[in-house]
Order: sequence, then C-alpha cells, then structure tokens
Amino acid sequence: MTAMQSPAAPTAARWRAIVTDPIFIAAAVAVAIVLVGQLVSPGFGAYSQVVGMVRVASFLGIMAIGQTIVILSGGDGIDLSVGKTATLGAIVAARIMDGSDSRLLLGILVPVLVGAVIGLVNGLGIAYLRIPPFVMTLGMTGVVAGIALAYTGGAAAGRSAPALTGLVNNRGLFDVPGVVYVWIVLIVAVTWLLRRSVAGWNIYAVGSNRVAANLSGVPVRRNVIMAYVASSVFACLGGILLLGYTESVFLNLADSYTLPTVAAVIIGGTLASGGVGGYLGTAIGALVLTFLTSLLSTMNMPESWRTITSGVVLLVLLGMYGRQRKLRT
Amino acid sequence: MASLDITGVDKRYGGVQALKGASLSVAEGEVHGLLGPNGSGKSTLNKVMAGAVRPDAATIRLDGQDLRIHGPQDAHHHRIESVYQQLSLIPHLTVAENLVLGTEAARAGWLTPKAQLVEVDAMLERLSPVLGGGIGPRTRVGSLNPGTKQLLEFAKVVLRRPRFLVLDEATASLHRDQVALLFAMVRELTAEGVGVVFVSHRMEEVLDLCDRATIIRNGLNVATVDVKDTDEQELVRLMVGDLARAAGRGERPAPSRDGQPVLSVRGLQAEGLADVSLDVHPGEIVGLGGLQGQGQSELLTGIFGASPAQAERIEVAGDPVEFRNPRSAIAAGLALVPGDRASEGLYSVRSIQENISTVTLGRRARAGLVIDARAEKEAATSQVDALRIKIGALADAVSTLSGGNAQKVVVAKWLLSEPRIVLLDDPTKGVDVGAKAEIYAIIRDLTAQGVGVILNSSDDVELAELADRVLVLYEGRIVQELEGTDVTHDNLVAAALRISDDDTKES
Amino acid sequence: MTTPPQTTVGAIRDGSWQRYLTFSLSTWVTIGLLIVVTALNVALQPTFFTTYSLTSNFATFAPLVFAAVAQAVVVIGGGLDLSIGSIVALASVVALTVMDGEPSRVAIGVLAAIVTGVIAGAINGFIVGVIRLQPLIATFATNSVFAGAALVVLPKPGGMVPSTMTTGYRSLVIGIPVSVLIVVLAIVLYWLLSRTRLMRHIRAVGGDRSAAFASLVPVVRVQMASYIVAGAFAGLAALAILANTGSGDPFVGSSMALDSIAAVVLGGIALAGGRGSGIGAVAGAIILAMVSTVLSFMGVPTTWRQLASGVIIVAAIALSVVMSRKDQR
Amino acid sequence: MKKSHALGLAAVAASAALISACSAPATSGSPAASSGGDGPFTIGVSNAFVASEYRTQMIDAIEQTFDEYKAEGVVDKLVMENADADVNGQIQQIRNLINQGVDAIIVDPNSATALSAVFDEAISQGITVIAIDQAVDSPDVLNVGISQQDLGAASAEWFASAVGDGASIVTVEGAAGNPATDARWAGAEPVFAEHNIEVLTHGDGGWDQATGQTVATDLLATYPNVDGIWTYDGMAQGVLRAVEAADKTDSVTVGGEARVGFLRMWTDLVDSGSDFASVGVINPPGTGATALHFAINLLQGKELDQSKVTDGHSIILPLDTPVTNDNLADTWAGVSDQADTYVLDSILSADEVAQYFQ
Repeated sequence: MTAMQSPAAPTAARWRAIVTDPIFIAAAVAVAIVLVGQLVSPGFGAYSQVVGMVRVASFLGIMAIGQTIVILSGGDGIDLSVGKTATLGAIVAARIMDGSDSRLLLGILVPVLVGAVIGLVNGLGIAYLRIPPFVMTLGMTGVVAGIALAYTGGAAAGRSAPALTGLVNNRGLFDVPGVVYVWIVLIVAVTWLLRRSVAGWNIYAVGSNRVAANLSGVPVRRNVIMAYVASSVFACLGGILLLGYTESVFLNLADSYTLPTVAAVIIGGTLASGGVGGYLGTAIGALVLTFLTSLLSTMNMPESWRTITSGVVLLVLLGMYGRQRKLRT
Repeated sequence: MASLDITGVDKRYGGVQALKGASLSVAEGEVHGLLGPNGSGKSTLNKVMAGAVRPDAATIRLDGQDLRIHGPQDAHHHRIESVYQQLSLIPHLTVAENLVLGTEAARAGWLTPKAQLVEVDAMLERLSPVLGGGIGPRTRVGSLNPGTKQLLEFAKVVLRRPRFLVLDEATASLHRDQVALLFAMVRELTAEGVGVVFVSHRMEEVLDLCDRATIIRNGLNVATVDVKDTDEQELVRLMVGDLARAAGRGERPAPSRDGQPVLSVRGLQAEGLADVSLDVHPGEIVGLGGLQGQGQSELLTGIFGASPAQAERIEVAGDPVEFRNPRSAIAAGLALVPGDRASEGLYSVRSIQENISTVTLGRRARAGLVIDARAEKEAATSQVDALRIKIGALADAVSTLSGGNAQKVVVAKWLLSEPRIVLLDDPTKGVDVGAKAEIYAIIRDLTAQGVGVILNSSDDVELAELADRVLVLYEGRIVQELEGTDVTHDNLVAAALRISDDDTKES
Repeated sequence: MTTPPQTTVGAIRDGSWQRYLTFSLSTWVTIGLLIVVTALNVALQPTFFTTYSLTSNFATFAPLVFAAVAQAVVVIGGGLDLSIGSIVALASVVALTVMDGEPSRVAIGVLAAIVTGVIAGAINGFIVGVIRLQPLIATFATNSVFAGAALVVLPKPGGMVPSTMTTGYRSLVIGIPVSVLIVVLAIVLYWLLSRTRLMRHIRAVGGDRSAAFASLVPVVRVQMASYIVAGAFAGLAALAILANTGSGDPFVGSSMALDSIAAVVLGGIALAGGRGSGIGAVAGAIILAMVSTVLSFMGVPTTWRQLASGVIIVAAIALSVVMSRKDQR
Repeated sequence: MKKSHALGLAAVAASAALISACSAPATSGSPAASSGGDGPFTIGVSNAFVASEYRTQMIDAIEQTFDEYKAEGVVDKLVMENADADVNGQIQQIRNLINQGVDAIIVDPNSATALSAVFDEAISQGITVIAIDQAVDSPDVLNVGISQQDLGAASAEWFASAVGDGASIVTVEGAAGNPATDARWAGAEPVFAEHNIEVLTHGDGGWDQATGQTVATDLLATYPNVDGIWTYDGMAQGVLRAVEAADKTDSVTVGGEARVGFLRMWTDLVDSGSDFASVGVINPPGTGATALHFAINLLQGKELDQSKVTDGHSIILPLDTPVTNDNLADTWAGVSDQADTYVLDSILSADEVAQYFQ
C-alpha cells in the first residue's frame, strides 16, 4: 500500500518498496500468467480473451470486496458465508426480476437488503456474543443454505432481467462488457472510500489495534458489524451479477466462491491479521486466480494437476509476503 | 571461580538502539544486581542471556568457555534459567503443569509425573505460607492473582536447578512476606553456588540482597559496584545520572485550587480500586504515585470509561457526566495517553498520519464522512512540527519511529482534540532523555492553557519534577497525598515503600 | 477441581470453587447437548439400542470422530487445519490402492493410510511452523494440493476394500459392535495422547506461544508435530471410511474439514487454542451427526431440514462459545 | 405432462388389481422382496445432493406418484432422506431408512461401489433397493434408468453428423472422476473416432453452466477455429452463451441439453433467423417415479421378466426422442412456462412398467 500512497520518488529504496509490494508482485504474476498462456496456447493473451477473463474475475472481485473489509477489520475476521449468501442473493433476484426489466431495481434492492440482514446477524454474533468469526460465519453458511432451500422449495425459479444479462454479457465500449466497468467503478469507489472516508480509516484503525481504536473513541463494535454487513451486501451484489452471467439461477450457483474470495484478499497483500491492505490488491488477486484457472483449463491439464497447481501457486505467493513474525526477535 | 560473562552486547530494535556494547559478569554464589532506569536495556540484556532475544552482537562465556545461545533451550542446557519480566505461565495449564513445563519427565514421550510431582509438592509446600489458600498442583493458573503467578514463575525456574538464575523484576507484584520468602530461597541457592542476576526497581531490595551491582543506562554500562560500599543515593545517582540533579520544579507557577475543579471524581470503584475520590483543577498536574500496579492505571482507564467502573459521581467542570465508553469521555473533553503505547495507544502498522488523525477524524471530515486530505495533512503536520516529532514521511508506518517519537504521536492525536483533562499513564516509559524533556514541556504547555492533568508515573523523578500534588496509591486506595514542596523524590520513594510511618518522617 | 462448592472466603478470592463451576460450564454444555440429542434420538427411534442400530450409527460417526480428534489436536495447538478432509481422501485412496482388495494386505493398508496422513500433516506442519504461513490460508492451499493428489492416485471412484475390513467393521466383539469399539478407540487414543509430553506442549503452545517458547517448549517442532498427529488421526478416519464404504472415492471427506471444526467448537474447544480436549471433539462429532438424524426422524420436511439444522448448530455453537468464554474468566 | 396424466389411471388400475390380488399376510423382515406383501408399504428415498434442480424435480415426481399410490392405500408412508451428504453421509441416510422400517429404498447413489455394504445391510433385512440416475455394482440392487453411455452416444451421433467427418472439436464435460461424465464419454468416444473427428481438448465444466460458460470462453479463445463444442446437460446453456458472446453461433456447433433455459435460447436463435442447430438428449428426472412403480411391483411379489434385464440387475430405459430443430417448436410450446432449470421429463406409466414383469 505504501507504494501507492507515497509520491513516486525514484530512489533505490523506493523502487525496492514497490518491487516487494504485494500488489506489484500479484500484478506481475497476473501479467506473467497471461504471457505464459499466450506462449502455451496462442490466443490466450488476445484482447477479447483477456477482457473475457476480466469479466469472469469481476464476480469474484465484487464478492471479495466485503471479504477485504472483513479481513481488514481484524480480530481474525473472515466471512465464510459469502458464497452461500451470493447464491441466495441471486436466487432472490431471479425470483423477483423473473426476466423483466421493470423489476430490475427491486430485484437488486431486495437481495441487497436480505444480504444486509445476514451480515447483521453475523456481525451481532461476532461483536456481541464474541463468537469467533470463522465459526459464526461457518454456522451461518448452513443457515443461509437452509433459507435458500426453504425459499425455493428445492428448485430455483425466475430469470435475470434482460438488462442485467446485457450488462454482463454484451460488449460495450471498447468491446468491454458493462460489468467490467461496474467493477472498475467499484474498485475506484471502494479503494477511495477505504482511504478517504472516516468509515474507511476507522476500519483500518479497528483492524490494526482494537484496544487503541476503542481508547481513541472509534466505535469498534459498530465498525465490526458494518464490515460483516458490507460483506454480505457485496456478496449479494456479486451473486446478482453472476445471475446476469448465467441468466438463470441454480441452487449452488456461487457456493464455490467463498474460499477464492479469501485467497484473492490474501494474494492481494491484505494482512490476514487485519489493518493493512486494500481493495486494489484484492481486485488484482481476483484476476490472478481467474487467469490461473483459465490458463490451467485451456492447458488440457487434468483436474487433479490443476487443483495441485493452484494450491502450490497460492503457497508460493504467500511464502513471498504472507509470513508471520518470528518468535525470537 | 566459575562465572557467567556476557560482553559486547549490541541490540537494535527498528530505530532504537537498546544495547550498545553492554556487559555483565556474574560469579558463582553471588547475587548481582542489574540496575538502570526504564528502557535502559536491562530486560533486553537478560533476554539475550536467556536466549529469547537474538542480539546483533554478543559474547557469552561460561567458565571461560564461549557459549552459543540460540534459544531458551540452549540456555537451559547450560543451566542458565530466567524469570522474565513478562510472565511465561500458560493460563490454561495447571500449577503443576506449568511448574514442569518444558522439563517434563517422560519415558519415550509418555509423561511420568510421579517423581516430579513430589518435587512440585515440596515446592508448593515451601511456598504455601505466602501463596494464598486453595492453591494446589491442580489449580489452573489463569485465574490466579499476579503475585501468586510471579511466585510460581520463580518456583518454576528454581525447580530447573539453575547454575545461573536471572530474576527480572521477579518481585514487582509480590507482597512483603512473599519477597522475604523469595529472598530466603535465593540465599539458599547462592549458598549452593548459584549465581543470580537480580533486577528490581526497589532499591532496598537491591541493597538487602545483592553483593554487587551493575548499572546500565541507555544501553551502556555505567558502573559495577560492591553493594556493601555504596548506598541508595549513590545507586540512584548512577542510575539516573545528572538528570536527577538537574530535575527542578520547572518554571511553572503553582496553579490556583480555589475555583471549580475541571474534573471531580467521587467514590470510584473498579477491579483493583476501592473508593477513590479526587479533584483536578485547571492547570494542575495531579500525580499518581506509589509502587506500580497499585491501581494507578485502573484509575485512569476507569475514569475514561475504558474499563468497567462505577463512580458515585463524576463531574467535568461542574457538569455531572457518566462515561460508558471512551467515546463519551472524549466528547466531554478527556484524553488518555495509555500506559502500554504499543498495545493500547498506536496502530503500529498504520501511518503516522492516520495515528495522529484518529481521534478527531470526524471533526475535519466533510459532512463528517469524507476525509479532506489537505486538512488531515495540515493537522498532522502542525502537530509533527509543534511536538518536533522526527519522522520520515507522514505516510510511514508508526512502527518505524523510536519510542519517544511514537509517544509524541500518541500525545499529538490527543492535542488535536483540544482536551480539557488529560490522563497520562506513564507517558515517558521507554522514552529517551531528550524526548522525555520535550514531553515534559508539552505537559507544561497544556497546563498553561488551563488543562487539568492526571499523571501516573513509574518514575518518581518525573513526578517530583512535574506534579503539583501526588496521590500515593496502595492496593487500590489513595493512602497519602503529597503537595507542593513535599513532592520530592525522597518523599515519593518513601511513600511508595510505605516506610514513612515507621520512619516518622514528614508527610 | 474437587473443591466442594461450600468453601472459605479465602478460596473464593482465589477463585477455586468458582473455577470449578465455570470450568464445567463448557463441558456441561457439550454433555448436555449430547444427552439432549441422544434422548431425542432414543425417543424418536425406538430401535436405537438395537445392535444393528448401534452398529450402523457408530459406523457412520467414526470417520468424523477421528477427523474431529485430528482437528482438535491442531486447534488446541493454536492452529487450524482446513485440509483434514482432503488428507482423509488422499489417505483412503492410497490405502485402497495399496490393499487392492487383498485381505492379506489389510495391515499394509492401515500402515499406508497412517503414513500418508503423517506425510501430509508434516507438509502442513512445515508450512505453518517453519515457513510461518497463516494456518487458515496455508491449509486451504494444501487442501487443494492433497485433493489433487487424491485424484492422481485414484482418478475416479471405485476399487474394492478387502472384505475382511468391511465385514469386520460391521461385526460384534463380545457382543459389542466393532464400530462402537472404534469410536472408543478414538477416545482411548486421545486419552493416551493427552498423557504424552507432546500433547502437554501442544496445549502450552496453543495457550500462549511466546510464553511456551520462553518456557523451553520447542514451539516450531511442537507445531509441526500437532499437524503430524492430526494427519495420523486423519489416516485413521480414512480407514474408517474405507471400512464403512467398502470402496474408494477421491472426493470423500469434502465436507469434513468444516464439519470437524464445528465438532471441535461443539466439543467446547476454543478456536483460540490451548483449551479443551479431544474427547469433547468426539462428543461434538457425535452431536453433529445425530442432529441430522433427529431432524430426519422428526419428519421435518426436507426443504426445511437444512434450515433447521443450520439454526440448531449455530445456536449450539453460540452456547458453547459463550460458555467456554466464561471459563476463561 | 402427457405421461403423468396416464399415470393416474394406471395407478387406479394397478391398485385395484392389488386390492383383489393381495390377501396373504406379509411376514415382516422377509428376506427377499419377491416373497410379496400386502402393504401398505413404506417407501424410503435417499438423495444426497439437494442443491440441484434436477434432483428436486426427481423428488417431486416421486412424491407425486407416491401420493397417487397412497390414495389407493398401496403405500402409507414416504420417508425422505434428502440432504447434501458425502458417501459416508449417504450411508447414514440409508441406515436411517433401514431403522425406520421401510419396505423399499429408492436411492440416487453418490457412488457406484461405496454403498454396496449398506445395500447388503438393507437387503438382508428384506428391503427392496432400487438405484436411479446412476447405476450401482451391487447385484441385488435393481438399477433403473437410462444408459448414460447411450446418452453420450446419441448426443455424439447427432453432433458428428452436424460437424461432419474430420472436424476438430473441443468438449466441455462434467466433473472429472464423475461416473456419468466417464460413461457419456465412453459412449461418445467411439462415435467421434468413427467419424475421424479430432478432439483437441477436454474442458471440465463441473456440471455447472457458469463454469461451462467460462471454460467455453477460454477454449474459444485458445482454439478459435474449432468446428464445435460437444457438451451436454448442465453446461450447454453456458457454453451456448459463450459461443453467442464470441459471435460464432453460425460457425460453431454446440451440443445441447433438454432444459428449458437452453431451449429458450435455442428457440430465440431460431426465431431470429439463425440456422443454429443443436440436440437435447433427455435424461429424465422422472426416473425416480418410474422406479417407484418398479418398487411397488417388486413389493407386491411380481417377478421381473429376465429378458428385459441387463447384466442381471439393471433395467435400461429407452431414451426419449431427443430434441432437435425438427421438433423444437412443438417441444418448446409444451414447456415454455416452466422455470429455466426445468428438465424435459418422462415417467413410465404403471402399465408400461408392468411390461417389465412376468
């Protein structure tokens, strides 16, 4: 983050700071994957393919906004319910929109409200009952899955509004689909909010030292709760966009996104213990993960080796900058 | 005669040089005092011996042989054992489990506790008169009081049969009779030829127990003396250097105490505090004295709404207030510079700018929401300039700063809130001399503006220099009040040790 | 712990009788939950105590029981292992391949499962202890690696477990179902483990890493060992699954990591480490398994069952967490 | 649907026959289903994957058919074990059913082999076990369903003729290691070989249209000159969307699926004047209800006509006529008001099932 905040003074130390910055490393890895992909299977680095991959990354990226905030807010923060919440958001949205543009707005608002309630429950359990976030959100995963099942009766119905499908699937300016612009706007907005709003600074304060934050008059619990609310809200938003991608919804649409959101945050250089990092890194982390998945699937590598490779890549990246403090200092 | 010699120890933490070629030599059978003001590097030196800290440079010799100590286990291998200032008991384990931790008897990995339990029982039996009731080998350690824990820590190390024993502030939380027992046991050990390094802030303990003493200051050796040939004044002089002499009462006129107090507390109760009442007048510095850990910090956090406390009445400038949390206290014009800078005062991984801004962020923000980057920068810069904080850039993490500058950042964030009452909990702990003087100047400036200050300090020299009045606490109560010219170093030491009654000195 | 409640003032100040009560709280929650689900099971299922019912129920509990003990060891040591499930999968397919359906090779198969678990655990331990990556994200990454490896060993479900294993698993020894004995074995193994110096050190490291380091505990080695022991238990879980299913499946155990964590929390083990017992985790695993059985016997409509179980589990976890925190005071 | 209508009548007929035919009391715990019983029977269903609309449709059909039998007094209780579970969890489900004293179990198995032992437990207690959707190896369990291999072959036949001999294609298939994925490929591979079609790579679509869409996009980028993408139910809609996004619906042939969402896109394309062609081979979720008919017949003591049984314990149901451009309009008219996830279905009537018995 430091590299981003300070004016670029081209001294050696400054350069070293930039080169060892997780964001730089992650971005370099993302570029490297595209280059390797282009060498291994020509066409992988083509403009339209890269745009296509960025589009796919946007779903993960948007769901990871909340995960970033939750992890930044510290206290072993993590939200394991994002995948299920995103799925529920998409299910509710599909049912409300039901293929009609006139209900688009309602179809976005209601799921977002549903998400806010889920996040509120997570936040209250974590802030007031002081249930460890890992356990609380893991438990909520079961609850949200249950809600989705009870709500749909086992078969999700409805369809995305055409405008939403168009936003995600139709190419717009520079052949780039609208969803990518939405994501870019969100990257700018979230990064800006984290750096330039009172709420954002308070998240960093709470994440880096809760005792000091409390003693400085920062409302710790309120910030923690808001982080989880934001997480579920962005999860639902991501789910809604995913609905636009597939047009119709199914019961495990976004379930598999949970752990990748955490991975994207960590690859993006946000400290797992909170207080340091930001959304730009996460967005690049989402690109890295998506590019990697795409590369491995076009390389005709069997599923087994693809799984192994992605695990190893994650470990190597973490080894480069995710190490914890030594005991003997 | 066998001895443990450690020489040429250098250790740097970030921007702070904790040790610069310090050395220490302990002979078999002696108790060797290690003295120095706070932050002089005593604990770091001890930890180097214990293997808990990796020195930048050091030579350790045992009986003339070079030793390599890469970790606590290496030290243990040479039977060098330490009681750290920060206790190393595991809260969820029992007393017996803690006492043998790391040295459990085992056959092929399976615990064979019987023989050891006999030793543990014997040790607990020995300690039992001063240990408090109901503590047995199967008691869990977590809920025990600090004194008991400290004794157990000592017992744990003694059970390891040390040849050399480091006791770093091992008596800080102990009662008088507990200290007496510990001393008796130390003397038994030295009689058996054990060499002991003894660190304590209580001069009379050093004079009582030690044969020799090494004094370090700012990471450098000052002197090694035979305790028999010296006295308390001399030791204090060596420890604090010229500072003690130079410390005057400052130029400040004594504040008036006629008007309405800016802060008035009646009947404050909390854990570790019993029925404390006090008044602070505008421009007044009220010191909190006594041995540390007698409720001073609890009093400050209790007033500030940061820890559960009930008061009959708290008034700020005559208005009754009730602080449920620090936020309400801040709104009423209070500020707290907490005792543990790193864990309570700073966001160490965040920038200096953010640390300075945190309390007053909402005031400068547009509509209370959006940060005005220029206003933030100006505010922080003004504080950095005013307090002469030495920084690289405002965007640098606060962890890059030295102790004194970091503390100034804590102070700076409060100055921006323009407080009416400032609560300072040991504000110069681990701060070097120069920065200390600057912090004193800041405190005096505040009082000149009519701010009321409560200052808790572990440094009696500091209280003597700054405080208009000192409330001496003992076991959570105000037991004595020193005022005006009575606030002297000697009186403070006397009051802290509660020897004034016996010595029939002035009070 | 045997101090009677009526006690002297001195004892109250030292907190011994209060500690007696509060120490029990989280244990009592676990025991209480176990009693409640068992009672419901017995009430709803009159055949509960028949030999077949006992055999079959415990046969299903056993794999999660071992996985929960594995997780318990790691969690007590202050870590977390998200890869338990894929270690189970890997160990099971390796053992299956080694045995190749030959009853004479059962012993080698057992050894192979445990050794596989130990190796996987050593990899986890090395990454967490020596390389110092954050356990959550590190084991998430190794989870991919092990899951991929399982697919390499056995690309698709199949293979035969020696019939001696499957029939033995369902038989009786002196009138007691073998599956019950195997769950008892898990308890006995943990009890034996708890009497080793290693487990004492694991608890110390989980309780306070730096204090343990200062107290001569070889922290890094102990951390590694905790993952290795967990791997060994995961190997045993793999064997229980093989005996229960009679066949191999590289995808088995996918839900086991999160289930084992839920079991550990239900068993009164604090995720912060240092506290609790693997025997609690056994109880937690059984509670978790029985909740779904109870709901099915209660005739809760299937679309609502998941929601019901989610809510019950969250409530039980909250109770367990809140009570175990009271122990700390 | 049409066949469901027939079902009601069939059920009436069947139960009428039943009431008159069955008078001998059933001995509980009779070792074999063939010994016959007079009911009413308790039926158990085990499904270990609920987050799937296909499975829900399957369960719904079973419930509907069950209710019709119940109205006739043939059955009295349906015990549902319907929750996400792995193999071990499904074993627990089946044991729960055994413990609840069911007479027959209809199971959509998670594994072909891993449930064998628990099936033996059920059968030894006299329970009739029928596996649907995925065949199992246990010789005493009756498999009822279409052949996934035949489905793969049928889809590949159409596809091969659409892309032509010697074409280059890629595939987007289900999850690696999944039996249905392997069986479908086993059916398709010889067909492609026969037509000299080169398969450049196999994509893994994870039975999930979002993944299918992403993988197809990736493959189109790296193999821009492919003649077709062979895929099937679950992923086809996503693949088609990727092809559409690449603007290649005219040049790239897409294997299809018999699901409303896909049919809608297909119809829209055809309506917009495209000569897009595809195929939807039906994998009917209604097999579950068909299996219930088999279960009732077996419980009533009827003997299977061994000439209609494959490898001793499998009933291979014939494939329905696939959806192609020829019958697309008619098919679409019948299902256009269903949800996108609805799968074209067929349930054998009780009469049709009776044909399988002696």
